[in-house]
Amino acid sequence: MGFSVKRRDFLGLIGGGAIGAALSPAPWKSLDDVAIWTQNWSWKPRLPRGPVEVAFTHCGLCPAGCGLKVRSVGGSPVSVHGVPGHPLSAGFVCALGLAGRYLSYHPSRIVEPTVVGTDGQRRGIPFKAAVRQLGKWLDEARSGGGHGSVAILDNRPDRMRSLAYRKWLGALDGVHVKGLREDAPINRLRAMLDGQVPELGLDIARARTVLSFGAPVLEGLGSGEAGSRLRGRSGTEKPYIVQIETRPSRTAHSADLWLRIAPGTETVLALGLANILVSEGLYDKEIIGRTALDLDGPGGYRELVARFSPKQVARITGIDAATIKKVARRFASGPAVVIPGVDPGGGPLSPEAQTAAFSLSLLNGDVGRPGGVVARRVSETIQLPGTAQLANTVELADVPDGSIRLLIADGIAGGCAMPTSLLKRKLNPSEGRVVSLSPFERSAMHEADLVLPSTTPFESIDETGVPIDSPVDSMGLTVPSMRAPDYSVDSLHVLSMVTKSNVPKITELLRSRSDRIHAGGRGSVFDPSKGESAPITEFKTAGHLWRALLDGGLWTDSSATFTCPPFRLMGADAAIRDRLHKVLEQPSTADGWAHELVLMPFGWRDAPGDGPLPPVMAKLFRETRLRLDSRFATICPGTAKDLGFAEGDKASIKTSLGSITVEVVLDPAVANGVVHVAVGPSTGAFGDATREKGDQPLDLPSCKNDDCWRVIPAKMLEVVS
Amino acid sequence: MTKTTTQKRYGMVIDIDRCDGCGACMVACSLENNVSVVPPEAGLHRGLTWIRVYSITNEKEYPHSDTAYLPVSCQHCGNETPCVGVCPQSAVDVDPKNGIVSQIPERCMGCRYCMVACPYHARYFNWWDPVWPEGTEHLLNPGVTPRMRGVVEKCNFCHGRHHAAQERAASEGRSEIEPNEYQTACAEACPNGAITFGDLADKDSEVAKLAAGPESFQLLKTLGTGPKVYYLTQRSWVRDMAAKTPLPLDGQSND
Amino acid sequence: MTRRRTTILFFIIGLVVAMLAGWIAVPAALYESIEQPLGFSHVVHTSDDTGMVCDDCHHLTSEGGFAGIPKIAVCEGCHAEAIGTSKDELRLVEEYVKPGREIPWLVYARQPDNAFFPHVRHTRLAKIPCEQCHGDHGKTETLRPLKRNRFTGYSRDIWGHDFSGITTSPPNSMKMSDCVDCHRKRGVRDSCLACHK
Amino acid sequence: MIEPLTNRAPTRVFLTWIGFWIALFAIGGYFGMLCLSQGLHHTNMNNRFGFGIWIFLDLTVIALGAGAFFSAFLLYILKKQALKDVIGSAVVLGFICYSGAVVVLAIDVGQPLRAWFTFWHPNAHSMLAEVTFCLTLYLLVLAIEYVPLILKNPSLSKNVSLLVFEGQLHKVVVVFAGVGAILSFFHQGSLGGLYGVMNGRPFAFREHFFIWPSTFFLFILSAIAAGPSFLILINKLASKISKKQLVRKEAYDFLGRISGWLLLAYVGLKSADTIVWINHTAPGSGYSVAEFFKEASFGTWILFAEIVLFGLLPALVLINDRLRKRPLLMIVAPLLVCIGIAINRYVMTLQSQSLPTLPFEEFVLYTPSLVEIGVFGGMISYGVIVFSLSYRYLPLYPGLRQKAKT
Repeated sequence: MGFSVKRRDFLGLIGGGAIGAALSPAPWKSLDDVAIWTQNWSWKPRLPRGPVEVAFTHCGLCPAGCGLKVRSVGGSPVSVHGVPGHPLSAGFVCALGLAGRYLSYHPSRIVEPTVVGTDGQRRGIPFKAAVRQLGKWLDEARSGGGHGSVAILDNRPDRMRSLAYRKWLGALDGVHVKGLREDAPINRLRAMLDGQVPELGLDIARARTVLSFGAPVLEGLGSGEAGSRLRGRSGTEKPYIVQIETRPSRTAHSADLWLRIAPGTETVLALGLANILVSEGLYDKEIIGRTALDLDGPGGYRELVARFSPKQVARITGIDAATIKKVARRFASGPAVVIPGVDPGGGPLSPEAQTAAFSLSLLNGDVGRPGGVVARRVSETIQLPGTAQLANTVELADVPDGSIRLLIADGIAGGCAMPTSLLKRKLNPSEGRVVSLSPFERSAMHEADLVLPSTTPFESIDETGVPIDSPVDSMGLTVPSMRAPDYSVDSLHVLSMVTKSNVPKITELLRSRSDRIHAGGRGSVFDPSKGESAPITEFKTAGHLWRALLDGGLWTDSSATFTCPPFRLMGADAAIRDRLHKVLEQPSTADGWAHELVLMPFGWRDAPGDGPLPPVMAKLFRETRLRLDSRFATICPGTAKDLGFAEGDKASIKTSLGSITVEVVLDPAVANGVVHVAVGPSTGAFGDATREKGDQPLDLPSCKNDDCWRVIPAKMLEVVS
Repeated sequence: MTKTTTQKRYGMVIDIDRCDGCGACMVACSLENNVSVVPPEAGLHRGLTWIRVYSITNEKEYPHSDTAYLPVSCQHCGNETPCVGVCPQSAVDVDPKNGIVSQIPERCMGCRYCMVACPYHARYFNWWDPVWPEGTEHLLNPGVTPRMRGVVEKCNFCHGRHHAAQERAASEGRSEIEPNEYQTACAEACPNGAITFGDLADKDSEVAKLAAGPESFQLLKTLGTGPKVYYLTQRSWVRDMAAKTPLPLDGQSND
Repeated sequence: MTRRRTTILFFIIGLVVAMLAGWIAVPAALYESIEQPLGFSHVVHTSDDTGMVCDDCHHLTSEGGFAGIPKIAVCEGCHAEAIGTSKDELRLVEEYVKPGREIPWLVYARQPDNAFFPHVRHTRLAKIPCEQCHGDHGKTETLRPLKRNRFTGYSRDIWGHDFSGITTSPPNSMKMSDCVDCHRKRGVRDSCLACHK
Repeated sequence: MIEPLTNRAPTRVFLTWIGFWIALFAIGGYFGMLCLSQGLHHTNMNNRFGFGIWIFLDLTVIALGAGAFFSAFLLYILKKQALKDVIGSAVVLGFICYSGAVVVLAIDVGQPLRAWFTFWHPNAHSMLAEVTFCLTLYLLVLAIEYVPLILKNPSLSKNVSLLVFEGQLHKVVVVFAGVGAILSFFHQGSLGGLYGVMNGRPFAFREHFFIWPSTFFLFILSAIAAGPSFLILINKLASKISKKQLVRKEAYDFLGRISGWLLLAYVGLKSADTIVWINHTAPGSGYSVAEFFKEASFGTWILFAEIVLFGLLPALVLINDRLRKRPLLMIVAPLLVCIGIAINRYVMTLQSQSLPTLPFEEFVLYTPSLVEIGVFGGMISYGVIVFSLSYRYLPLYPGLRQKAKT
């Protein structure tokens, strides 16, 4: 009996319970709550709450220095926009600028000072210890070597901060070394001019023709304002863009004329164009005859270019004679700008190529005329406290090999990547040390002996510098839009601690420049909140101007006139002149190393070769393959067939220095016998720039002969997995 | 009490010949809409790209080689919208006032039927929990809620910006927004001005004029889904490839 | 026949226990009660001798958004030094005003991230009084503790204090269905995205 | 304690058999938990393949499970007594197929905890909503039809009141058969409708009759054609394993004949539909069928296999009284039928997604991940377990039961 009764009663209890529960809201409410829980469970990110504050600043990620409108909630920037009407950026912001604020939280951010110990292992040390270590090395360097044994590598050498560096170095008999920048070649042009020459700017926007030797003119080179004109978006007449580049770059894609030049033959093409200008007399004989110091006579320019007949040039460069003639005539038909481009990953052209290119500007009478090369007024230099002379500023190329014993790298990104080997060469082989003041582990710097974490451009106040194309001087500030983390340090602060000398604070420096500008009483100031400019005279006190700059304002100088002084079409440097004359001699394959194709590294203008990539950009390029990073190599189907490769194959690219492993990608637009590999951040993870040694194409090239690594002899081998 | 609102038809015109494939639109879009940074193993087909730039080439060698870039987002179909009818729990709808096709992640149960039904492959599924680098949550756009794992998401013409514009207008006592008050992030970010966004119903708007122009075409017009995203090009090979030209009824393939 | 009766008895026991649990135990267990960080009286602040009105603290931002609960700076306007000697008054000055810390107020009407509620559209365009949704919160002497759903984190004001949640509407509940009802009444036809972000 | 019916396998044998399947089930369960707790990235589905093998196999399983409602319909409504033998197994099979499919679906969707929204905020136009409603309701019906079987267990049936209860159920079983038939009719159809309505997917889109695309009717027809064949297979399999004659020849013969004729009708309509699709529907939306089959992995051979090899052929066998007498053919033909249906569901589900609609999108192939296979393996083993238990403890086969009594 008991059994079945129990069972029945139990069933009764269950039944009653079920009905009772169903008659109460509990089960239905929990069903609802469960659904709501899935909509806001704890691991779904919470949105920032609170009112939105709007502020204006400038972007410090590259020298273009675009104006930014920053919307913040609770002190963190939640969105970034362009500033319409901005004199330099004209409302433009590149993808990097939009996403740049995320860099502050990049996985490769350095969060404590690290030093490489005797065992070769990198370990964290306290800030004080790091400074002591730096001080020790400084003393060693100075006792060990003479002039230039201490150097600061500065990617934006025209800032007030740089001035403080030079003062500091002056006391130590050191040198201020310019990092690689897109405007570096201009100094080549200045060297071709005779006598005292002011700062020069390329007036791209007003040119009739832009002759770009591989410069990313349509990918954000220079100011956004010029960019919008080059893209024909400003209503003004759009310059005719001739892109001379081997790689099917984005600029090549949208240029009016793309000349796919044979690798490394830019010098020949430039001289070929000169040949036509000279032979057809497409230049102002009267003026040039007067100002050109080396046009005629034995070994003169005329004699040089005579050897570069269109037929000859066509054979070497792979561009047919008719096109060369057409380009030359177009070029001569009005103000033109020649840009010997510095590729963010491929680096600069050879010195002789740069010279040959600029000789066209001089021949065309573009130096000193609007739409050509114009001069900037330089607001007179500010006197800094201290008796020491300012150390002079030199290009890295001009630094004697092995001379530097202590190299301090300023953290700011220059936008261009450099081969580790190039840097190494300049260091003293036995005790050359590198100290990096950087927010991130940078590709070229990832072997620094000592690293001090500095701030990102969004966290610290600084100057943006003047864009390559700006015809006038300007001052815009990167006003912090996020708090600098406690572990980050300011370079000037570090320097003052090391030498116990008083190095002025960055704000003091900037303020003093602002005051000097106010005293000068020249130019006008743009107010981003109003979107209009006012003459500087409207600012009663220096304080008003400073306030305006801190509110994201931009000061622009009035333009100066400048008449071209006498010049040398082949430059003052005998060595370069000599090379120009030897161009046509068959170039020996580097180190006599037999190769079957050439490796041409390149970089993306708005994904700097020397910095990390915001995770969101890395993600998108990864998921769409719109941009390929250093894990991919692009070759044309023909070459692939000859070498026995197919799309997606794994291949190893070997140069005389080492090899990298890549995945093969086919593109019919790529030239025969050429392989393109991107330099810089890998999109593989969150956009990390630190890579294993020998994994970056830039760890491969040797820079023994000159400072050019655009064209590297290479082999492509199958990877046996 | 109810206001009579003017009927809008928001749409977009994308000039393929102006696009150089820089990807700024994608970046701006992802930032504006808090699109998750998906784990790297996502590969080409498991990511989240509300607007995706395709690159197509004419497969010719230099100097005849040519590449075109096509940014493709949700086409906001105006006719028999394929994704709306299929959703079992009304997580997708078309705004009667402005024709924007919505996708409500909190309502979606992640059956992915709408993805299968969409001919433009413009819908994306959250295969992972959303990820951002540590500490970046407070950099997110407060106007758009992040999606959770297991739901579908897609372009909604930056509706967060539409909200913001409405709020601003309301604070000035207006119930309607001015055309210049509402722009999508991609249109704003494009350095080449290749993307034009606006109200197609307003005949004087630039977008309407461009869409009516001779060079404009729609993707997969023959499906009759009436996309509100138009494309422009002067290059015939691009048009032949991108626009699915109607086939003769004898069923001959045209490729 | 005793069998049958015992069974029925058991049935009723089950029924009653389950219903008690569903109507009383579950609601009690589901919500946790959290005290506000400070005492606050709307009545005192809006009384004639202060001469303050709602907008003085709860205003709109430049972009039209609702600023919500005022920041500590607003309090500092009057409370830079302690007014009176009440315990809360002193805590306000010492713990929040002086160090410039924000008061971690708990919001009764906090909607989830995916809800977009433009206050300005409702108050300025539709002319809906705050009280219609927030009730007479502005006339309260003290701040009641926040009842928070342990599971979803929602304030109980959203679901409403009637646990069955069937009949309620603002100000007694602020569910989506309540918004929808009001919109229907006013003939506002909208898509999901009109109120969801 | 519930003890097995007489003349069942010794406990040790049974335990080893069931143990194996439980292990398999556990693996599937683990994989399922992975997907539920971490997300569907454990599968190989992607944005181009929103539906994977899970949906394909669910559809197949549901089609094969149609035997349940159809035989119930034939037996209780049309009074085809020949089916008395198989009705028990049919109900159990149906229950297994449907409950299994529902569980896998719960893992397949990204947010199962919200699946009930479909009932609370349904979209009346959505075929999937229709499927969900009918599927869940019919599962309920199957459960109710299953209960009397359970109650027939000897040790349970000792309990008088439960027996009474069971008797009551039996009286209304006719009603349930009717309801079940209608529900199944609709969800089988709307499963086909899923694809036919996709106006954005020319490969799947079909002509409409009233509000229903042709696939709606084709799926119903193919399902009721395949159901009986599946019944034949399973019962023959069960007989093989248990080495007992469980079902009388007449039942098999009847099922075979039904299956055959229905399949023949299906093949006819399917062919007609395909011709219309090739010449009118697809070109109408700007695609030529040639494009659909230009990829090697999905050639026209698949069309031939589906309609002729696994359709017409077995149909002709099954409608032929002489051939139906041949035991081997009575296994091969039903097998072909089931495979044919599987192919059809495969084509509609996976091939339709593999083909890009955007001309510049690539053709994508997808291979299921171990997790996906594992989960489905778990479902199969769940089926085997339930069927074995039912076979061991419940009188699935009235014929057998009488034998046992004597």
